[in-house]
Amino acid sequence: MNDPTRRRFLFSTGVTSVVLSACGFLGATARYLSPNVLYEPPHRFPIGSPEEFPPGTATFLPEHRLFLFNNPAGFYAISSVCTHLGCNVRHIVGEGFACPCHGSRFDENGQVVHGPAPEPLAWFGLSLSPRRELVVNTRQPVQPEYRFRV
Amino acid sequence: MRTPQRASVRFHLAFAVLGVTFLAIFSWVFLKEYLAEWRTTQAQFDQLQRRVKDPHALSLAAPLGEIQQIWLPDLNRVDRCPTCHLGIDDPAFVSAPEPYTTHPGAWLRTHAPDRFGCTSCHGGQGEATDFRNAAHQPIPYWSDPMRSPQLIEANCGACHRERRPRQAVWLEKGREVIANAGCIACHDIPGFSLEELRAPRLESVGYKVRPEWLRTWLADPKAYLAQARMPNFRLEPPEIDSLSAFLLAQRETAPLDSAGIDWSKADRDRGRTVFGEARCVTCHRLEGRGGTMGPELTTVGSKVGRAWLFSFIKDPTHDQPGTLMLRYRFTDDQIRDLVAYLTEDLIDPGAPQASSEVRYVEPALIERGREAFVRHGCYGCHRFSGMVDLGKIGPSLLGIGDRAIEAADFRNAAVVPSRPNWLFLKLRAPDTLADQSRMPTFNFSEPDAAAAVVALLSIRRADLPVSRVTDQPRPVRYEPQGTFGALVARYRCLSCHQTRGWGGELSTVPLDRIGSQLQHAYLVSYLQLPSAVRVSLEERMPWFRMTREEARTLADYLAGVFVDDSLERPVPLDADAARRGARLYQTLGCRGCHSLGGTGGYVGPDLSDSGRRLKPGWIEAWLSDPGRWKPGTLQPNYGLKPEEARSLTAYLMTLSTDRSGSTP
Amino acid sequence: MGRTIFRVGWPRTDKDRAAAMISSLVLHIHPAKVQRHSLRASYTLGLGLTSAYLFGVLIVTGVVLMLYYTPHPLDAYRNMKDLQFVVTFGPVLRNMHRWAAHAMVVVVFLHMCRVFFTGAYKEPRQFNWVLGVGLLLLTLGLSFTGYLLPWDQLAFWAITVGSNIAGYAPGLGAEIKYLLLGGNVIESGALLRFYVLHCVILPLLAAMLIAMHVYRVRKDGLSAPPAAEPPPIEEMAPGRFPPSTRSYGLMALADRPAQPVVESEPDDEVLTWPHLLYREVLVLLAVLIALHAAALLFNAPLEEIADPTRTPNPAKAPWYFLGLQELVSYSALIGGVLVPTLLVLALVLVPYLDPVPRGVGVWFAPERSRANRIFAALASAAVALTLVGMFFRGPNWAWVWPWTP
Amino acid sequence: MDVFGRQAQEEGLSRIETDGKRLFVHYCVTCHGETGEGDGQNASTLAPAPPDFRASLPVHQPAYWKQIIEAGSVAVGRSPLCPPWGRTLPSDDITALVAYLGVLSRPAGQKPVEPAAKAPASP
Repeated sequence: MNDPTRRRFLFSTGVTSVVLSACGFLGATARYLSPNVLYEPPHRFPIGSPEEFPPGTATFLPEHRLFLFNNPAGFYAISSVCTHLGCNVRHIVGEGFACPCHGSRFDENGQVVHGPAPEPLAWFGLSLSPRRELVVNTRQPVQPEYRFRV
Repeated sequence: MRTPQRASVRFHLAFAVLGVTFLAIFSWVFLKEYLAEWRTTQAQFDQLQRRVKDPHALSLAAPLGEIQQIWLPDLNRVDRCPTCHLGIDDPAFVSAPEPYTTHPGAWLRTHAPDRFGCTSCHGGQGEATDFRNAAHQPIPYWSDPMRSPQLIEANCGACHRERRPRQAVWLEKGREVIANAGCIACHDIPGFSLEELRAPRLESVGYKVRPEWLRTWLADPKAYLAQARMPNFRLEPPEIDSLSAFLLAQRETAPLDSAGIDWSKADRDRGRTVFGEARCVTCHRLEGRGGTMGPELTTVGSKVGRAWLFSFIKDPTHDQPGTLMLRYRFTDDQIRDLVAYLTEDLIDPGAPQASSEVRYVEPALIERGREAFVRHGCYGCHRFSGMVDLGKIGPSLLGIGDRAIEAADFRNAAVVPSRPNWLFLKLRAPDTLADQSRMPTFNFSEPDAAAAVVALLSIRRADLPVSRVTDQPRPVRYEPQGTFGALVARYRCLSCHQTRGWGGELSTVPLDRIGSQLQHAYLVSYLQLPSAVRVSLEERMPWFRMTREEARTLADYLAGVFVDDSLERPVPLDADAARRGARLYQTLGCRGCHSLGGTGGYVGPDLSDSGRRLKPGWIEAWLSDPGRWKPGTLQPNYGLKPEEARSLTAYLMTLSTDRSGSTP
Repeated sequence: MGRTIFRVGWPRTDKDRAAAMISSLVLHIHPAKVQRHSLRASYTLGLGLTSAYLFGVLIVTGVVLMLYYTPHPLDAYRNMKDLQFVVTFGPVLRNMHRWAAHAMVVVVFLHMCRVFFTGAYKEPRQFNWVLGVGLLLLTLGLSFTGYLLPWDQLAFWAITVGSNIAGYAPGLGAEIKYLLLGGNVIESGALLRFYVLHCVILPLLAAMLIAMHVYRVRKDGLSAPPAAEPPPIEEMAPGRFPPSTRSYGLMALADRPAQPVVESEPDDEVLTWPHLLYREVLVLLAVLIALHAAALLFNAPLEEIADPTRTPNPAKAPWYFLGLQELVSYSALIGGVLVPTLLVLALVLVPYLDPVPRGVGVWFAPERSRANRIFAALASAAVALTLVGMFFRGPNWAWVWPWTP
Repeated sequence: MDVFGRQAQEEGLSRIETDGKRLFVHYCVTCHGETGEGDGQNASTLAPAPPDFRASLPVHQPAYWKQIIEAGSVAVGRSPLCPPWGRTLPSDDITALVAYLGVLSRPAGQKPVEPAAKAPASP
């Protein structure tokens, strides 16, 4: 191998390694930035025993940002987060939900009536823990027909 | 001459080598991350769960490949133990090896991991994600390693503050040891109060004890009495001299006058009879038998003076206002005989003889004695007028469970410098840890000291949120007033009986609803002359020799106030039902524990006289659910139907030792 | 592509190389040509460059570490545990930041020694030496303020000791300590102040000083042996900048396009591109490799959570202040105040007090052997005191042998 | 030397067996005796007398013991003298008692088996 070839080979080896390492560095940085554990409320959380929510009531749970309804057919939970820009909607008995920020209106089932909201309010799945507490799972979206019976 | 302006091959070579090295070392960073211990542990678990579970259950299983974390903001804990202990809550893994196995016992049912985490009970470093750093074994720089099985109850005690936590035997025993040893006299200890402390007042001790006894006692209380509660202060002879001089000079309240007593007429045998009839052994030990509420009397004659003892039995509160001792209604002659028996028969032949000559005691010696008294914190236990607000002599034990222990704290280098070891040695032999320890030697047995260590370790520095703590309300002091109150005070009912959670624990019968349990006439006669309902019990109610009026007063009050309305209901008592009840009595095997007319077991009370003793409403309620009225009772719940309970009640109400068959 | 980056395309001729140096903002911190002598590894040892790289590494790792850090006593320690146990690549980054910080203290100190022993601080570089002293102090300050952030026992007590040493400063010592801690005790206020100092104020100052330092190197030229020294200042006309012989204008090359530039030049000068740049890349790689190796092999210490009620025995300041702590242990006033103040003052004044103008660009020039001897004595005294504090002081600050357990 | 650890060893009983022992001492010894020989204080008054566990326990299975504890000795066709505890004690306590009976039925000196290791897999 003559001098220039050798030089080129060595140089490109070095450059390749450095470029690969740089790519690795970018990848590692991206991985580093994505957290592995979260210090935030879990997606499944108990909200209390069913007796705390008497039949025919709608309870707003501000710390979980959801409404819990108990009607004759069973329990159901509707998110209070407006699908437009994330404000908390208000519940108006008999009318549905109204968002104070940009005037979106939803019916009792969280379906959009009018306003800028692009999607209906989310419904969450419910279950009963071994300690007989209602458990909400925000990662379990359900249809508006959903009712949970204890 | 172009070459100098080009980099030479040497540089290209260096560049290539350095570049490749860098790539290699950078790959090592990745390798290290993706070969982390918890990842391989999870991979092995994945293999395991594929064998153990069916595909459906598998799809519901926890996702692998990520760190599992329990975050408990109120406890300031982050536990990542489930990252490796993956089967802990799943019974399918009961036979799996560590770390995948199921948690033994039913503990997780009451202590759900998502609410309590793991380190709350077990200790260890919850943040860690590998075996070593999780502090399964002690590691440097983590002061709270995982608790060994012997110590884990200490962590129960951090939340369970009640004196007798369920299912934590060592903790319960340890708390009892701490309470009984009177640690609270010198240390502030959360959960313990000075009211539990019992020690005689010493303002008039100069009248009470014999000088030669006092010296022996001060030198080593256990030498006089193995059960002595007072610890050994390791006093030097000069201190014993000055302390006894100081104590013997304490003569505030003179004993009641016994000058008119003709001691030559004293009859020790009659005294012994009085001693037996009054059931003194319920509280006082004699030759290894009897209760422990009062001091042992085996050699009391070598300890106290005759005049003082006469006065004390006549009126115990005369110089000991808070004593648990009751005031019998003895005649002076009875007391004389009793005192003669106690002081002449119950002596220690080996005790040093009384030195009769009266010696002059320098005031300076007495003053030095007072200083020693204060220096050793004697006032902590022996409440002493003029010595209030001196403070506790020892440090507060708040946070003792977190106290850092350095190797330098141990003089014996062979001992592992751990917190439990330090506490254990401190309790067993305080003088072996530090030169100048003022803590006295308690001579705790090794199991007692170990239990106390568990209880002490449960006292942590950072307090838990109220919602996490379980406790029992401290009983409120109950002091009845009026005639009834005076009688309760005189006969010290609450030294043994409890009501509203207040009172002694010697008696198994709480007074809360006694008026609804027992018939009035029976109460009156029982108070006047108590007869044993449970023959197997050594500790029986004493014979107070109270008058009929006193007994009536007490019974009236008990029947009127200490009642439970739910028990005051009529039970139909017809003969048919009684016959059915008699059959039930046989088929249920009641005779195994209760005796009737002299036959049967003696675990439970004798039922021969229940028709005159008990109220039917109570019998029925008791039989229906004994545990409700008395947790931990040996009477099992037979699950009787209401009709059966009524039949048995009817039958029991027919039982009477009085042949005439009269009912009140 | 190359043209858009270097304005002259990928440089293939010497002229292009020189033009690239001059027309690129980034590369402009270098002259187009440098003396061969200045490039010798045995002359500079690459120490200034290494400290600059370490500073860069510290900035990069420090910024990403900030994403997982809350400057509050309740959280800071747990953040460290998270970095140690759950953040992907967290341990490596934390270790690298730690070791780079320590290495920077060492390298900056060695750089100062090199500059002194080669007489490189002499005219016209006197002021750059002063900037360098400032950078040394800033390096110590950066390391010291970062020491508290993990909020463990090591950090807490090192800072306790360190800030109390600061309290001995004459006149305003107590006030300095009060301002530094934002109070009288090391608590959340102190942690926040150290955090802001460590992440904002001191790095900004350091970056500014480094810019000035490098700019002056660029303008004054790299130091060189006497043969290439500029004419004495007296010969220059008043009001004119001192002529720079190390820094080439493009005109110097462009004037003579017909002739090969090389042949007309002194033999001891080479083009910055590739000779200097290539060496700089190699040093960078070496520094990175060393840091990664250190970070992979040795974990940054993390002790128990800070506990103000429990003092470790002995409580030691960060290692680079142990010499100072050793002095303070003899006398608070002389050791803690007088000696360090005089030392810093002497360091600042060195270039202005130096009576011998010669001896530049050569290691241990014989004509300045006395100055070298004095400096060597002081530097080794500082090192020796630090080593004593590190290894020969046990519980109760008693003398121990490092090999006895 | 671990002075504390040395003292706190509790007769080599597992946690559940310790619980069982506590319950046995509280509820059972008056008739069955400390070692289960049937020599408790109250035993002399019983006819038929309580059995000697050393002989009777090894013959039967834990499920049988559990049945007797829960429903009384009548449940297996014997005298009614051993009462039913099923409504008094929670099932965890009865499990613990059964575990302690396992200790009593072991020949003396045999090492206790950890519960995790002896329980069969239940897929």
